[in-house]
Amino acid sequence: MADVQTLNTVAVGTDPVTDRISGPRGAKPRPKLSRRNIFIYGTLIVVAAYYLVPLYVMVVTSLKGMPEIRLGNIFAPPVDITFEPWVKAWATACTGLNCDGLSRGFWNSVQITVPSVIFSIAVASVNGYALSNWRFKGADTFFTILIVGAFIPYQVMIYPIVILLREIGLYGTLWGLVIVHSIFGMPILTLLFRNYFSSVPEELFKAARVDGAGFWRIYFVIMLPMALPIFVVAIIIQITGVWNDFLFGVIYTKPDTYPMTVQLNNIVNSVQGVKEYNVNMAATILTGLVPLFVYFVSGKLFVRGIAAGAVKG
Amino acid sequence: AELEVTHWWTSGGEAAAVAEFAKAFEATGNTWVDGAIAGGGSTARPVMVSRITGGSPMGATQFNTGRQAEELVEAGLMRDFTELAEKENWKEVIRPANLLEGCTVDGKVYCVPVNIHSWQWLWLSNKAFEDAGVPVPTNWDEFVAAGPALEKAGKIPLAIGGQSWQTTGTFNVLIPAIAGKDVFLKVYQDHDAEVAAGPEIAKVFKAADDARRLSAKSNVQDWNQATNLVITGQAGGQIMGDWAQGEFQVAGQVAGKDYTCLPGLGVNELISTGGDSFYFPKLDDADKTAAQEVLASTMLNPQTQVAFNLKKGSVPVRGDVDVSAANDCMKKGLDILAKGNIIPDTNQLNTEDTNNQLNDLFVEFFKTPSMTPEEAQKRYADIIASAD
Amino acid sequence: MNTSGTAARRPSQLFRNLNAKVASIPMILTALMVFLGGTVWTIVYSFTNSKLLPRLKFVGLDQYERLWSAPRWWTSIENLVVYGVLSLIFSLVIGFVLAALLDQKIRFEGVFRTIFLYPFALSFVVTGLTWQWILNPDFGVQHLVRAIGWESFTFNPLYDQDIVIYGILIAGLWQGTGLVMCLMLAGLRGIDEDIWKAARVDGIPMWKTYLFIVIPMMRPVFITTLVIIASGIVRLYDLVVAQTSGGPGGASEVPAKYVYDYMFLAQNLGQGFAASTMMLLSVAIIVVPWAYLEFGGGKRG
Amino acid sequence: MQSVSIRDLTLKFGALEVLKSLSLDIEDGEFLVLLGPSGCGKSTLLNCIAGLLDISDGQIFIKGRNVTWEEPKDRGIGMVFQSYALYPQMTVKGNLSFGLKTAKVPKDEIDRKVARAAEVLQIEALLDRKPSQLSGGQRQRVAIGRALVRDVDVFLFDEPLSNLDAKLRSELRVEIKRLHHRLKNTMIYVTHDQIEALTLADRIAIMRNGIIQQLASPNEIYNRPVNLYVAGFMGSPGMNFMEGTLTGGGPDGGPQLRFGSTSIPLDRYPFAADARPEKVIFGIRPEHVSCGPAAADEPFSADVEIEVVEPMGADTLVWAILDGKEFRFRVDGHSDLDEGDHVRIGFDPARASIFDAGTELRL
Amino acid sequence: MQSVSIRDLTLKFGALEVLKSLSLDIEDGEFLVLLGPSGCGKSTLLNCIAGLLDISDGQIFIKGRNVTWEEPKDRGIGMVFQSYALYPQMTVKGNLSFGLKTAKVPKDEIDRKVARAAEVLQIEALLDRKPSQLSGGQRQRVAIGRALVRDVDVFLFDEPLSNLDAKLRSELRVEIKRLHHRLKNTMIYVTHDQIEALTLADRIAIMRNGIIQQLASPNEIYNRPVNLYVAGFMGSPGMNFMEGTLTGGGPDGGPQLRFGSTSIPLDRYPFAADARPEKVIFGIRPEHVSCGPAAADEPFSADVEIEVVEPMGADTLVWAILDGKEFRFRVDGHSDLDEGDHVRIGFDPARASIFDAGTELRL
Ligand SMILES: Nc1ncnc2c1ncn2[C@@H]1O[C@H](COP(=O)(O)OP(=O)(O)OP(=O)(O)O)[C@@H](O)[C@H]1O
Ligand SMILES: Nc1ncnc2c1ncn2[C@@H]1O[C@H](COP(=O)(O)OP(=O)(O)OP(=O)(O)O)[C@@H](O)[C@H]1O
Ligand SMILES: [Mg+2]
Ligand SMILES: [Mg+2]
Repeated sequence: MADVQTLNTVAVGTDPVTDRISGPRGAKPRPKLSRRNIFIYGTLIVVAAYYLVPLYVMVVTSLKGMPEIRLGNIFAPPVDITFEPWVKAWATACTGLNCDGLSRGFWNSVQITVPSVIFSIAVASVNGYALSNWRFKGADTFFTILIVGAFIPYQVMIYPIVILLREIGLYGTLWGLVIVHSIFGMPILTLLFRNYFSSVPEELFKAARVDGAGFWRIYFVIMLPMALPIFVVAIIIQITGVWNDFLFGVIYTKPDTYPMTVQLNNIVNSVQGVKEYNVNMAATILTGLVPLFVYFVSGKLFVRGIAAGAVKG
Repeated sequence: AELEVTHWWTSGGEAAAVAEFAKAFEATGNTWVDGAIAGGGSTARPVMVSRITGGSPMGATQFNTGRQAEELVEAGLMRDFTELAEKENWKEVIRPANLLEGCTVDGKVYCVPVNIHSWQWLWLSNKAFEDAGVPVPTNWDEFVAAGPALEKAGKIPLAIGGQSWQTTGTFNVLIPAIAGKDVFLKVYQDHDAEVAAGPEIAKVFKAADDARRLSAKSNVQDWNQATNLVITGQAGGQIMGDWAQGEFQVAGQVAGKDYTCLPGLGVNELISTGGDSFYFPKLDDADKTAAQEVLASTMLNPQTQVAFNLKKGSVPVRGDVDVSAANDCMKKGLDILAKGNIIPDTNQLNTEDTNNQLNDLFVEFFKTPSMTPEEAQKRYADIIASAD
Repeated sequence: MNTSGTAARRPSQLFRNLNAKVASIPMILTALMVFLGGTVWTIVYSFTNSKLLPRLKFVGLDQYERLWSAPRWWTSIENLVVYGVLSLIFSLVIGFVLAALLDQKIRFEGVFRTIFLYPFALSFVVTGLTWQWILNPDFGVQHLVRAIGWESFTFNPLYDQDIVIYGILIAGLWQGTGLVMCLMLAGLRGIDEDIWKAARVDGIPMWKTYLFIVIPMMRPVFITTLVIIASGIVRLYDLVVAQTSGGPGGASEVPAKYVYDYMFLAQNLGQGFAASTMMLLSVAIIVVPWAYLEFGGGKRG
Repeated sequence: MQSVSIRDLTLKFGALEVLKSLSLDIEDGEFLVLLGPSGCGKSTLLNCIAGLLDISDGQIFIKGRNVTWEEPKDRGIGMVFQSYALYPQMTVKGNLSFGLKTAKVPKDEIDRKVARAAEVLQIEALLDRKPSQLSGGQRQRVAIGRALVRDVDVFLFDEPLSNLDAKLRSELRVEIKRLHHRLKNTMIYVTHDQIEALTLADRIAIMRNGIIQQLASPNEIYNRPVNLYVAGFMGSPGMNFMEGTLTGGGPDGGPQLRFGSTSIPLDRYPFAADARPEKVIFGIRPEHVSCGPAAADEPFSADVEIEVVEPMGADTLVWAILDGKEFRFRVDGHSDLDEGDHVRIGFDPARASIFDAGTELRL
Repeated sequence: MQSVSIRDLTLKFGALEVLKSLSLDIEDGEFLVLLGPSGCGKSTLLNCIAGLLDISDGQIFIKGRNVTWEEPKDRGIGMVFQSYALYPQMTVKGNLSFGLKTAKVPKDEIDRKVARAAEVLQIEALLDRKPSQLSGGQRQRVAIGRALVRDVDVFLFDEPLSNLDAKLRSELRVEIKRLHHRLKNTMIYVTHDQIEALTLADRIAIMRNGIIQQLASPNEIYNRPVNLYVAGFMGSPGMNFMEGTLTGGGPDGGPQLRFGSTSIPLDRYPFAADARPEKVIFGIRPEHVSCGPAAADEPFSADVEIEVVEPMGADTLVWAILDGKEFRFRVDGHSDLDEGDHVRIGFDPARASIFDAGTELRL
């Protein structure tokens, strides 16, 4: 730091810079508590607090006993922490005559979610691929209908779909439900994939065609491996949707295949009885754990994936 | 055979009651597959209807006693139980008679009523009146008069949950209590719009106006939260069906000492005979068809009836059973029933469409202080006029 | 010319790219049979007096007359407009601001992102209840503030007809902005670094750069987000039911709930179909021309 | 025999007619370069030949076979794209063998072909790398290799070098030329870089707005452009153009060009057309202009003022003013000319090109 | 006076030291070109000068003022980016005036400045268009204009022409040069295109791995590169290199270079360093090689076999084999050489460069 003069190697110094030694040097000091940082972190923390309040209330409530809840202070931390409600929500809460809590629905939910997510994403990704790379006459019209379909309230479609499934003989089967989820996931997912595949350089697709690959081979060997990030995005959206679905789950299944949300609904919505809020809260958090887990493990890919897909939309 | 039974009884007491059915049914060598769906009829009914129309019906399903399943019956999707009814002589044993009438279409019996619930109860918190320094009222008028005192003591005079069916229920309880049984039947059975627009109903709307004023401060949603206000003495009273009793019991309260119940609001001691019935969709499987018959018969079996209704807190549909285990308030009800002071439930008289329109109207009326009783009555009369 | 004689005829267009067409069958079927078919079916039955079951007993425009004379329908529409406009604006604004903040190369980005996103994973049934509690004057925020000593503090959106829709909005935003934030963040990451540098050299303040340069550049992201938010708004149902059941006094009714209630609670399918037809019609009026411009017209990507 | 033959090809995107009834015959083993400005339809034409675009009208023949409606894979073509279009998730080997695997070629034959292509392109050491681990030049060679392994009759190159920097470009240019010598396949090569066009082509097709302006050898195109457009397009820096009038009688009686106060004798100019319009445009390339003492010996010479001097290493480009108009010429790299200097320049009009100002065609 | 002065600049990205204690003084009004391969740190240096990157150590002075910690907008610089970085949704006019508006410059002054910049850059007719409606060259001019309107002391250009095609590039190159003549601002210009560097620069700084290898005039750099790297980097096609041994006594007693069976007399070579290592690398540029009859007159001449001939319009590049090694040289555009021919070539070793094979420095 001391001997700066020697660095004046390129000999041009007719006009010595006056504050050469004394002036600022090196990285500009950035105080940790700059106005900018206070603003950014302040805002983020305040907003994060707003986002966390309901979670706090839910967790705190789920750890209280009912008498404590009756006291009515939802923000107070639990005096006697009890895990009873969690155990009950998971294992012993009753739904009608079946007193095994959410645990029973858990596997059903997994069994419903896995094929529904796989199938709906498979269909939507092929759609997106066909729409962006193999545009045929009328494809845009179908896609427009699909996008409008994204706006139809689910309830309106219940009867037509009941009729449809009845006619093709899939009503009440797991495949029926998988089809329903695929239908309702199709608009948004197709949009997502279409935009993603459109951002893949067209040359790649052309090169594969010249190389002799057909529709499916290009899809499986070329496109699919490149679209992994967007698949993660789709999986997140679809798992959240399917896992939390109640309406279709209850209408298109039977009691022994009810998903977890039906159990959750039953625990939470017992109208003519005493509400066990602590159990409700525990049940909700338990039900949300699977999607939350998926968010955690794929957080990074989520942002990257959408970036790839949406930027060129 | 295995028989799937769908219903919306999911709370503790209800589930215990259903368990009685299941137990009795399984004793006959069949299997009860429980298909409970919580969230009340509004959540459960679309599921049931979808499944029945979708061709994947359950073995048996609950509906409220009344007209909810009418069209399913007309569409030929429900099983006809006339033969069994005649064999087991349901006409005689089921009482009051209008219960079975609700199950009868074109002279054929399509369902099994299993219990009687009545709406016409005013539940009062003794502690609240004590705190306010006024005696516990014995009828609606006294209750209205005590309102200001309760308010002064920082209480909510009348607790009504925010959900629409509770306000409609409250109003429908006021009709027979204020205007009497005949007017009630004229309006809801005959859909007489003139009466609905007439002075008798105007009185009811006046009372409803009072109720609206008294309940202005209640800010809970669920009915049991409202009941909880009464239990804890934060509210003076609540108009609610006999199922509210379960809440008082769970809270360890004693009728007469901690709380008071006034059937028919203490004015006209009438109770309605609503309740639940079971319908049996047509099935292909012969075993299951046979099992349906067994289940229907089991549900009406005297022992099952008692066991079920004691747990459920409702009244058995058979007169020939022993109900000595019932509590005070239920006994009051049984007395009234025995006297024949009964009215049909609105579910039996109105279509769900009409009920729903009424819900919309009353919920608006109760939460909109600027809406005059006259205005509301006019819309009320319109709904009655268009009802079928 | 040795080749000119053998002119080939254009083969049938139907069988070109056959695989693509075959693969699109699920989409075509869904579009035609479910969305289009279902819509037509709904419209047809909206002219009947179907009650519990769909029946072809035509009653002309009766259902529509009743619909438009129902005060509840009007309230529903008003609420949807208020909620829709505010939710759209706030979702986009909050989502964008959060994304912009997270994009400042901050620490713990992953933690904040997860916090903002987690509500998306929870079902409405109980989050509605939780918000109902938090906004309940007797044991929620109002209670808390009063307990601290501000006795006159009033904040009870769910129990005041005039502002109940804002109470729902608060919870709706809580639930939905996380996803918007994620989409926006992704969009921001796609902006050319040089644009930022150019703006800095030009001496343009950060907020101006966002407002006049970055946001207009993020049009495609905004469109994707818009479709997702808007479809959520039109379908708004669960949240209202969970929080207020449409109360107090029907002040928070929304069209989707009207449809549901009439179809399943009132067992008046015709009325429900009429209501949903109106909803679809208004959506179609807005979406179809836009979708055609956006996705049709032959431009790729 | 013609290797590729295009008859009356028309291609429309919606209402936009990109290729307008275009016909073109390419000999077997020929190296044809398509040259033209951005957006003139070069890629479109290549895509049509490859079968990647559905044509609106016309016929395409490859090796005498009508392939107008055949799938790309059945046409016997290999294509190399501007952006390489390597499959990012596959290794170099995977990229090379993908097409063969698709065609169900036996495994040992695939290995043999890949090995041979890798040897030709000197990428043996890279076979197990992913494209992201390669430099631009290496990627380009892999992209060429992908076409190479498939034993095709016709190679299509779509601006294969335009993403590379100058040094790499000149290296790969030579490699492609060597490849052509060895394989003797037909090659159609799109570029908008003239150096590439001039160095590689047997014949060049200059395109503009979907129409071929001139199809001829590089030398012909460079020295005898058929119209003003081709003349202006070829050469960098471009030809000097001067608008003037054509007069019959000069001091020595021959034809002359007059512009401003200058007149250029055209006795030595080999007029190709019979027409003698009055308004013409005279063009002379910068490298055909000499300067200093040598200029005086030329049939035409004049004094100019130097405006800008651009040393370009090997030689220097000088921007000067001739009779009020900009005039460029090239001199040796060691020139000591400076801005503001006045020098004498001269050229031989026989090396010039003259165009009708109206029709823009060469005279 | 120095316009920009950089002292000891170090910049690290995490552990990666991209610029290594770099010092540089740029005169007022000078046109300095930074030249170097991809990834050598050119853009990074420019960003440091602009204040867009926080430096790790060192100081930066502009017009004698220490601006090390100042904001970009206060440094009196204008910057033009490789990707233009135009604001896509604003018109050209909006792009030009946005910065001024933000600085609250009065409206009529904005109009004046925009009009002047538009005139200088000849984009008056485009003022109301959006960037997407412009061609590459027009966009580039707008990007320059955006820096121009701000009346800055120093212009920074980051590869402004590398996205353009050759024709446009050469045109814009001249335009930038003219601009410099007119404005006389200091300009720092990054590129990896040598033609650009040679034609534009007053001085060139050749960078490699964050270190400046040579800072000198284009002529000096081209003809007297300080080390092997600079020699190899400059020139396209590159210098011919031959590794050989340096011997003291030839037939005529002077120093000689031997490689293979060839020996080159070095009497005329102006040795700059005193060292005489044994192993050296001899370099000669293709354009300094003559061919045919002229070759015989050169101090050194030899016979070569021609491998490839690349006509490049104005001249032709020949790839030949000299003593088993590849050897390139340039001949006239009208050359009639053909592949397989044997010709005599020759050059003057005075024009060559010789490097120590160990230190790679020029001798
Ligand atoms: N899919 C398309 N839809 C509509 N127009 C298109 C499409 N593809 C290309 N064009 C238009 O066709 C014309 C020719 O495009 P083409 O890609 O063949 O140009 P090019 O000569 O290859 O140019 P470049 O040198 O820039 O690659 C352009 O005007 C372009 O805008
Ligand atoms: N933000 C960054 N983080 C880490 N490393 C970086 C970052 N930006 C640049 N680098 C690295 O610094 C080095 C110099 O990059 P720079 O962009 O200055 O190169 P350049 O000389 O401009 O190259 P080019 O000619 O390709 O533009 C490269 O190795 C690059 O990978
Ligand atoms: Mg192209
Ligand atoms: Mg760079």
